[in-house]
Amino acid sequence: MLAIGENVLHRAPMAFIRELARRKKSKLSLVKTAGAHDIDLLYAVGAVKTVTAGFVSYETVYGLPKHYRKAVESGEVKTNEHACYTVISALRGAQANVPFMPVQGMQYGDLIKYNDYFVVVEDPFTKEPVTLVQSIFPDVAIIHVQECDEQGNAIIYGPKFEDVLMSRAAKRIIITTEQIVPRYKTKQNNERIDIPGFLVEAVVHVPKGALPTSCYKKYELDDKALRTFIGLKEKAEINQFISSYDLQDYSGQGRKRSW
Amino acid sequence: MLAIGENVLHRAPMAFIRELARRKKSKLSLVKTAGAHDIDLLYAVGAVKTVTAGFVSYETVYGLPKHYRKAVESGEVKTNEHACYTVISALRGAQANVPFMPVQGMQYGDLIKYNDYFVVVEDPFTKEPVTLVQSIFPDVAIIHVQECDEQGNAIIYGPKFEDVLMSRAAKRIIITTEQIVPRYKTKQNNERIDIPGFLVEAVVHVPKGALPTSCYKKYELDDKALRTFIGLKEKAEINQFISSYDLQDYSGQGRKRSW
Amino acid sequence: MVKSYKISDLMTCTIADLLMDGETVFHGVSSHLPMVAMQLAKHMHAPNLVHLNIPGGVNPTTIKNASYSSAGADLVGAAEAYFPLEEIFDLSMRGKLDTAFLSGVQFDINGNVNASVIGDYHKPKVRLPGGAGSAVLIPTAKKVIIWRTKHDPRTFVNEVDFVTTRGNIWKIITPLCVFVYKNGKLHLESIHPHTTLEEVEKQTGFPLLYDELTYTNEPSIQQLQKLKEIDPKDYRSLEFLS
Amino acid sequence: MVKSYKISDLMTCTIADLLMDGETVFHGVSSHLPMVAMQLAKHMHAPNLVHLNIPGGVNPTTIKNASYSSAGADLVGAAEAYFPLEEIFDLSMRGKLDTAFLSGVQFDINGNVNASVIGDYHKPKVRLPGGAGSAVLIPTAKKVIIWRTKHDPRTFVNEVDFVTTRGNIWKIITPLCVFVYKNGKLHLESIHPHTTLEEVEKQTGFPLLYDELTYTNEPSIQQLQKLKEIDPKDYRSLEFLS
Repeated sequence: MLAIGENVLHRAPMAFIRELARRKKSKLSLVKTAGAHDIDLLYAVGAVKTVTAGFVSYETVYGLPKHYRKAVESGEVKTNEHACYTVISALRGAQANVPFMPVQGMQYGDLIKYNDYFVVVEDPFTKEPVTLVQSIFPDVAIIHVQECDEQGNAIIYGPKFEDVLMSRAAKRIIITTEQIVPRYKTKQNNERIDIPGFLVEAVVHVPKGALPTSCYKKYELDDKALRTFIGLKEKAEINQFISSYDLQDYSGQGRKRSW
Repeated sequence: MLAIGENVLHRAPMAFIRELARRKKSKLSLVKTAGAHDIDLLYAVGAVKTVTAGFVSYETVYGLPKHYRKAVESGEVKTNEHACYTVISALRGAQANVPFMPVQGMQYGDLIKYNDYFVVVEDPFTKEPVTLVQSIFPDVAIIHVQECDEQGNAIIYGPKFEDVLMSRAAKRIIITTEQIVPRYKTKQNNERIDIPGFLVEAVVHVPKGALPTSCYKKYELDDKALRTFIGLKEKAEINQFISSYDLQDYSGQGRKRSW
Repeated sequence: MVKSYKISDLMTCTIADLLMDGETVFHGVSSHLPMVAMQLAKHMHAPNLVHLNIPGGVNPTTIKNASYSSAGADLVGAAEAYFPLEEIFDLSMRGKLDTAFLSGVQFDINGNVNASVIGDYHKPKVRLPGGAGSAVLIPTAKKVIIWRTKHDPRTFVNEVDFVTTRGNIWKIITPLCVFVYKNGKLHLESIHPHTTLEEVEKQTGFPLLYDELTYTNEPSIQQLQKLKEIDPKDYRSLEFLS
Repeated sequence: MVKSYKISDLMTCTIADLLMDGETVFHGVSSHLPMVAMQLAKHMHAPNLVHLNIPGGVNPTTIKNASYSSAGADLVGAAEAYFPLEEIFDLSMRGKLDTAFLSGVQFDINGNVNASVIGDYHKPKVRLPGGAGSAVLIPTAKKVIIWRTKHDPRTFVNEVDFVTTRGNIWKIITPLCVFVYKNGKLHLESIHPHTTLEEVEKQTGFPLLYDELTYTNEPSIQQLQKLKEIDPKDYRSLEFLS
């Protein structure tokens, strides 16, 4: 199971996502609170088995994620519908390595009736009913950041979304980064480090790795590319769209940590 | 129930603690992961009914908290023994407003047999036994910080210990601060703000408010004062020790937020 | 004097008037209209309103850079403090979120909200984006305001296809009217000046309940002027354009 | 050549030798001796050891300012990154904490640890400081090293007064010997060069189990030199002085 950092149109780890497509990965299980282009692209190339999310859509001006919807509506793949918060709770459960987390609010709707990862039990302390959400244990979290040193000490500027939590919930963490910075620089900002290097398995240098989504302090969303993708229908067109990023996605110096 | 920020010998909100003693508060319920002088002083003046903590002691060179031990051993007051982590879990429960949190590891010892805030149930997903700790809902959290603006936007330098969590778990939050800084300064560091002002009920300006414990970037621990306190036995001596801080504890400009 | 305003202006001002000074108020993604309404309230009668959003910017001083997203980093850059989504959910769970803006695709008279599917849950005819926060925020926020830029019988239905969540709605603002939820039912509270009761009836899939019927207040000159200032590029109309 | 060293030096070096390169290792409050041992290991054979501590300083470059506390802000100031106590506990729960240093006040041959009370639990004769992390870290860390600067029959008892936690101890280092926990029992692994089996027997409240008995390695010259450099003020002896 792959946890994908970032939110809807912002700082999605697209270079990594495209690489999954290039390598023809299939039957992926994805988890994300709120996704858009990342999930839509993986559905477009048929790489996904299930997605666990609270929200899958572009924002207003870009409309709905067609590839995702088509796949779900055809019954090809399964969507595990959550509230965004129950994804967060389930990841918090993984962070603390417990099998479930209690969560408020779900008892008013029917998501708990239709999905077996929710269950209502009696609180042993108060005897009141309480909803539990089963913990979600991602195998890998992929997170794109602005700055990271060679040890994997990563700093996210601007909104962190659920990335820090994902880096604690997943068994393995892969960082893609706009910039590899020297260790003395991350050390100067040691209290600002969001993901300490000892948690990180691999650091990959991928400038512009979030395009066509935005990356705070680096670049804005690429409106044209996004609209192009949304208009595509054929597999060949989609593969060509991905290929158009080949040079850019391989332009960094890939670096691997060895332990 | 009062949650006290900070850890053992560092950045304890001592001016506030002394004020509780001056106002002859009694029957307080305290919660803290690891406490020392703060808890010992409140026990010394007979202000405490129960303490919920994982650890209560000075560190090596200052020995054991005599007043606390005497009170507990006399049976006057109750100590709710936790692992530090189960206090954290119980506060996380309050943060999410759920009645309990599952926690690993406790099943190997007898704390769960002797304390009714732990219970073992069957995980409805896996049918394995799982330990739950009952959530702890503090009425007030008192946290001493280095910098805060008049709106309550607070920045902690150096270790934050469990302070941020406490500020999310408690119903009301009181900040004491070394320095009141202008809003443009906190805004410049907006991503570094640990406690946003809208969560805060009152901000009190108390320079040196953590003494005799340490406050990072401001002052070191006051070894002499701490040793003096530890040597005290009589109530009158203890009251005199507290009085010796009167001027200092009232030297800031008290500021209250009105909403 | 003739005031000229769009439906989005009216909806924005109506929503702004519902917000009180000092409240903590949250909006999510694809939420430009309520975001503008929050800023408007803050600049008019509610200077101490606390504006919360997904990226975590507390009280951003401007929303002018939020051109295509109401969840972007620009809201953090211009903010007083950082308080991200995870924490906002927790805040709501603790009963400390005063007002949440949410949406949905189908609503029925009983206050049921569907943001999940059209058709069968496990084999949907249409897979909707998902309720995002709705399933936990609608029940736990103190007040919930639903805005929806479509008002037709496919949106306000006799019975929702799926109950993503239910109840605890305060108001629903549409291009035609304001509903209020009370005693377990949606009631028509006011209809917008440009429409008629018949039009609302025609566009609503359930029978309209109402006690006393009024017209929704028109935006004031001051509100319209302030809107031009805080939202010069008219983000509040984005949903009507796309 | 005669090597001159204190018991605290021996304990520190013995502990340092147990630590492996690349491991994540945690110490808590009142833990100067293992803190120095971790730094020693890092400077000798384990440069990639990850030093974790309560205030959250990952791999502090120096511990020379930790004069009265092993949980102070100085460890963050000199650190590579910030990873505080809450997160360290979570890490251990996830099975990713390689080695944890913990202590206790009573231990018995069955690996039971008491850090809670002497006497009855609810009406104790002596209220101990509490186990802090022990009750959750001893069961969940991959390896647990207990150090204790007292070795007497009140510490190593026939049966603990209360079981704060039990099992999953790897080694116990005392001023007299090293115990190893295997097959559910504490076994004597080595005795320190300055003592005798009889002395250890006399000071231990339970019968000693051992297969083959060796002397603990003496600190090497290199270790003792490095100790002077990284811990010039001899914090490793603090527990022996107070």
